[in-house]
Amino acid sequence: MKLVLSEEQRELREAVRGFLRTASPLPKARDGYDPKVYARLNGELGLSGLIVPEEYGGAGAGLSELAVVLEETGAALLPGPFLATAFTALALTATPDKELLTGIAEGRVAATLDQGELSFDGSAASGTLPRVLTGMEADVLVAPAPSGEGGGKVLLAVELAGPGVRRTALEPLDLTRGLAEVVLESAPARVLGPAPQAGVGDRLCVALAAEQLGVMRAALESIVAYAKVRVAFGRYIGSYQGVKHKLADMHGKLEQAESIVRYAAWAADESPEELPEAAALAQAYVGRACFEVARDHLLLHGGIGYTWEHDAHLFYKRAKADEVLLGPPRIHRARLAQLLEL
Amino acid sequence: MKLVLSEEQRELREAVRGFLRTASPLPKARDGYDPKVYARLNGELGLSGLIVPEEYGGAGAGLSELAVVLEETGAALLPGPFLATAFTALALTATPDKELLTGIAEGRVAATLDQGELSFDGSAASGTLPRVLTGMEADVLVAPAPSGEGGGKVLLAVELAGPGVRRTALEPLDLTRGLAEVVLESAPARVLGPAPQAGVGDRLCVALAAEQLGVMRAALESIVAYAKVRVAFGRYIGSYQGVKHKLADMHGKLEQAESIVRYAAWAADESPEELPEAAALAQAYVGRACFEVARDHLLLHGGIGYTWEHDAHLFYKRAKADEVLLGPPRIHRARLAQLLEL
Amino acid sequence: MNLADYRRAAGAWLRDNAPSEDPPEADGIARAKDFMAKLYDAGYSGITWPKQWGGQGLTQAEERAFAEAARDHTLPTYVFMIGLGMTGPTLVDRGTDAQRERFIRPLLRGEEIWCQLFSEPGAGSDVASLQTRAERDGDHWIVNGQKVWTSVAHHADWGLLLARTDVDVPKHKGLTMFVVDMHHPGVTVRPLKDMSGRANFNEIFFDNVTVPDEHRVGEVNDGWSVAVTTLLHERLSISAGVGMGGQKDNPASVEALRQVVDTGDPLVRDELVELHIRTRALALFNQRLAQETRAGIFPGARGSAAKLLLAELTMFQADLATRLAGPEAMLADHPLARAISTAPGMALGGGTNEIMRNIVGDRVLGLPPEPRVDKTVPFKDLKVGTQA
Amino acid sequence: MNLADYRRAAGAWLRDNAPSEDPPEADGIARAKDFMAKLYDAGYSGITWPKQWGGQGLTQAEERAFAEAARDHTLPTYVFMIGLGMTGPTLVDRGTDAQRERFIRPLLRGEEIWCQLFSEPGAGSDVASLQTRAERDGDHWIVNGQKVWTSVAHHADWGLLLARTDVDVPKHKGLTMFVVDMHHPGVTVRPLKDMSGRANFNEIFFDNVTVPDEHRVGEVNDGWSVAVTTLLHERLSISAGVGMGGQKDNPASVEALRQVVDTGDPLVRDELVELHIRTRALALFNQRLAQETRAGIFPGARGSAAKLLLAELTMFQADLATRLAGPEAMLADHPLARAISTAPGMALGGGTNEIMRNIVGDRVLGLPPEPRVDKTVPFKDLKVGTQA
Repeated sequence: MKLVLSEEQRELREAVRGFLRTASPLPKARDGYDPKVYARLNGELGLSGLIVPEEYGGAGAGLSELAVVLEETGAALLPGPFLATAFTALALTATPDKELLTGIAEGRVAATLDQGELSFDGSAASGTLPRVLTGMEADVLVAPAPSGEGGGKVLLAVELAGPGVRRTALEPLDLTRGLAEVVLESAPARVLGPAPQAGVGDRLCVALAAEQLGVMRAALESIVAYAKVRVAFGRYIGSYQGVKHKLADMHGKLEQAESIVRYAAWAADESPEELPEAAALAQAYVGRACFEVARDHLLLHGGIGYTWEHDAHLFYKRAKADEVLLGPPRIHRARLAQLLEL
Repeated sequence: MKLVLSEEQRELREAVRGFLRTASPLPKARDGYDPKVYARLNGELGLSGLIVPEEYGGAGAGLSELAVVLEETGAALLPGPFLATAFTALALTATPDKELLTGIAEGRVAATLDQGELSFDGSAASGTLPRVLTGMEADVLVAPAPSGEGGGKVLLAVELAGPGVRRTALEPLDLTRGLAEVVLESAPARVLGPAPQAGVGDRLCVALAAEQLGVMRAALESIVAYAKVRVAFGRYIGSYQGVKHKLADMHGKLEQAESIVRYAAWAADESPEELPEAAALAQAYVGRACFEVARDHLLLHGGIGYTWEHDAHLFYKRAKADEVLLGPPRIHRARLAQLLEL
Repeated sequence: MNLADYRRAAGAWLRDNAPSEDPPEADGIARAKDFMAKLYDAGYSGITWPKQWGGQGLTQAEERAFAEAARDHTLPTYVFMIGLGMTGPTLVDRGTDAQRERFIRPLLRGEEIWCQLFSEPGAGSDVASLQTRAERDGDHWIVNGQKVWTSVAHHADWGLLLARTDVDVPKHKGLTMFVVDMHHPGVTVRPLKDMSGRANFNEIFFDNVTVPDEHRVGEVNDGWSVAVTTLLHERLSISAGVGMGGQKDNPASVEALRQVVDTGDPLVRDELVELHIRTRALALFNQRLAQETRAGIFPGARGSAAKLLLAELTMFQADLATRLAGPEAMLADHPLARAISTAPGMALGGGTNEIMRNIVGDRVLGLPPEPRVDKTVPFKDLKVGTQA
Repeated sequence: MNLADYRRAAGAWLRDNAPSEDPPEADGIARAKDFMAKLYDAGYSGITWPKQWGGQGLTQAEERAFAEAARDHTLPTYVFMIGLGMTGPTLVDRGTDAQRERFIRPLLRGEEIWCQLFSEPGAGSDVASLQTRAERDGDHWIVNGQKVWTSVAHHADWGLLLARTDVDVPKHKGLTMFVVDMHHPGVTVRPLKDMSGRANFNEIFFDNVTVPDEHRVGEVNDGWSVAVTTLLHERLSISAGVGMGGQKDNPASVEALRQVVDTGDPLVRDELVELHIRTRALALFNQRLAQETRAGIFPGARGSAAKLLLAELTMFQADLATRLAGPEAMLADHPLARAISTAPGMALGGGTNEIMRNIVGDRVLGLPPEPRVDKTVPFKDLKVGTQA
């Protein structure tokens, strides 16, 4: 089991962190998706191809490396289709498609994966997907449809800028990441292959937990920094045990969350039989911990944290949106009960 | 709805509190049951007859008054069969028995109620009851048995000092209240009447919650007093927010617990249709809150609270024993779900 | 007239005169003012306030009777709440006769709207560390500075302003209270959006705003004691309101949630049970406080425990409800997304949870105070606001 | 010998020599001493300690290799833990050569048992406020006072004693460290029962106990700096042990509970899931700390976060387990009743949860310290212990 970052992983982290610090500081995250930043992320840092196999032009790295990156994009609340594209690439590890993977690896294609089932007539897809992650920003939608043979399912790819597609931007709780309603009416669609049976959902859980780890780390750093400069009654508020002890508890959650994310990413890469439990654990623990830390970081800011101008609510809302992104959190607990054979 | 004590109820509280302060201080509670204190409680204060109807020589008071008394016996961790006798008297409100009620009202008879089912041949009872509350101290056991007719049940009374009864004192977690294994082998038994169908269990829930309210109040008072005299790093520990804020949260639990106990006792006396939900609420909230307060009161005492000599563990163990006395706490939550028709 | 008759009469008047629905936002203020005038003329505004200044000179008993009758209606009195609950009572207690004469009656009749100007960006929980200056200039004062978290300021005619008049003494000793004309040049009101995107309060900037000395409330440098009066009235009106709203319109209540979640799942049922338990526990505590108040037992700082519990419950239930709802709650206009976006407000308005715990610890449990480092230092040497 | 060989050899030696089961209490000490002597003679006691004083002079790597081999055995080394983990390392760091010569080898060979004498009834978390006095009398010191929470003192030959030697200076500046002979007349050891009824520690009374000045460790009035060394070693040995025991013999573990509770009830299953989540979260954190340590990243105060989490988990799981068990847990000899009776010990030994949170806040997060009122006052004027 590997719970400590390697030298290379630490370098990757520093590179992404350094890039985002200047390219996408928080005030910019409020303005939403910036295609130029996304292009540089993929161009200069090659991140969209990170987990794409080398045969498709990617770096062939594992979920452990992707987790390092997602922690940083999470901490920066980076808007745009990075997570959705990573989700799609994870789905395509089980259903590899040269055209799409190559496009993702080269940074040409932003994709989004949705679990909502489409209908498919052999060449065109129809259906309504009510909340597609970064649906306005993505170029390609990947979603399942019945294969028509023996009750199986296939994965379809649909060009979102193509005919038969109607997209409506929705107002998301989380200002820093878009959602769209996507209505397909006989939109040309391409079969990528059979829909993956298992494992992809687990990988999404781990990837999301890595982002959540970044969100909670940045939220904790923000309130710790504030507690060192904000004065009330003649003392820094961080010197009051009422604040200090809460922050210490938040730190304990962060330490445990990081340990779980490292473990689950390692399991995805190296120990597939441990992955299902590790993935459910990651969502069950990290999802909750992330919201709790983001909540307390906001509350401890006092009145200023309640204002629109302050960044605290951006973390709080991202944490809440992430907590429910893959379904009501109880499904991860139910999965754990099942995997533990309780 | 009546949530505030009446003048008479406040006087009753002061009388019981004053009596117990001198007759049964905490160092004495460690030594276990003192029949002389129990006799005075029933004699001078007439408490065993408090809820016995007037026609059987009691005061005919309600559960609201009993709750006031149980809060005080709980706060004093009074050892002995007071609670068990009160439980029995509550059961007998549905199955009145002149002999037993008169004996209880006069303070001659200490009784205990058990839910374990006995076998009964028409004149003698047999069976093993593994954990009878104050089974060594009680004179009479009341427990259900099949009536033999149509699947109904009857309530039996068994003289515990009589033939066919073997009692073994058990070592209880809660030092201040005894438990006994009671084995009946053809012990002479008397039918009191049909076992009550409903409502008795709810009344036991409310009575126990009143005791728990007293336990948590006394535990909170104890740690608040300590926080005002104990010094660490040159300051009273109660001046540290780490301690102060915990105590404030404990106070909030106490306020809510008291409100629920008053409400549930009022419902038992005045609004029977509200009783089931109020009783389940009382155990679900007050049982948990009592243990949490007792736990934190012990932990906040620091090392001294971990010693045998200190009283903190007496409250902690009583709180835990009370929490499970009427069954695993989840049964009260399950009952609430059912009553709310969720 | 006995109390029952009083209540009946109030009920009858309200049935005839209370508006049947919320007026449209646009002419809300005009209609609210009309209603207040009618209310005043009927003798139901300022029920316990002194007759001499325009009140009815009656007792808490009549006020309570009217409040009970009013519970069946939604009265458009929101913009008058600061005046009626805080600044008006302060003037009654601490103002000059001239001030009372000038301000109380228009306030009670709804002719003039008030706001309260205490908090600043660097002085929230710790109001006494505020930095807005008032400097004497003959029989006037010149005010410069910034206030924040000011409700209804964009409608206000007058504001009760706490300002620093001496920086060479400890922070509590150099403050003075004023009534400031909100229409005066140099007063800028900027709406401040809260995290849910709504503009529920304002920032106010003072740029050389002149205040006549006759609008000073209390002695020079004795403003803190006046502010304590105001804050006491604020706390009373908050604690009276705590739990009042109830769960009726709350999309995260057990009643609302049971309509939309899968109660066939035992775990979901148990979550609703937990919410029911906490909701009932706090509701019963609030009812007990109300019954005690009616019985003459003043809740005092115990109201802060109720406020703390309400803040925690509000957060707990919005959080729980969004988890039950799942991905639907990711859309901003979902009722539960709105609930989670406004939930922190209950903790951050009227004193943070930490301040509430201090109050309960100090005043209810009588615990020893935190050692204070800010009570003896001259203000100019004191650390305040946000600094390294 | 390379590390793998070292580990193999240690494993082989332990298979041949480690006792197969716990010895009966009565001759436990004698057999423990026999085992330590064998362990020492085989070169496995004091692996990293200097050769000069009787250690093996090897590195952390060998010590870790031995610890891994030892994980399969239960070694009877409990009574030597204070000596090996705290007082011995303190003497190595801060003792005189004569003290090291006299004490280290017998300690490593298990001939002499040590205890640590810091805490007092009035000085627990705040050790530096202790009141036990040592007064100079020529080339001796006379000790009077009382210590508490002393593990293994009833078996101890020597104790490391922190005593006050000057009351006219601030509390940290008037302390001196000594080695005291536990067999000296005037030393009374009284077993102290913990709340579970077991005598796991002792109170020690000193009544005119003489200590030669050559048994002083460090300079006069410099005892606090020596104590900091000891406490550092204590914290290291605690944080190394944190999570080590694991959940194997814990009656409140998920594995134990699933055998005895009704997992057909979805709510019970979900409780076990919650316990699993918390247990795994902490276990993985401990494993990460261990991996970091191996990689040369010293955990430092982060170990206090792990200790805090372990204390909370221990209480959470005993509490949860007794709730699941129901009325059976009312009997003292039920495994879960024992679990709930000992659960607070994890929070109260080695620093309360509040102290741990202070450490994490101050040293891990770098938060500003609490203002200190006890650092400059002469000890005789300082409030300590329990007083009104």
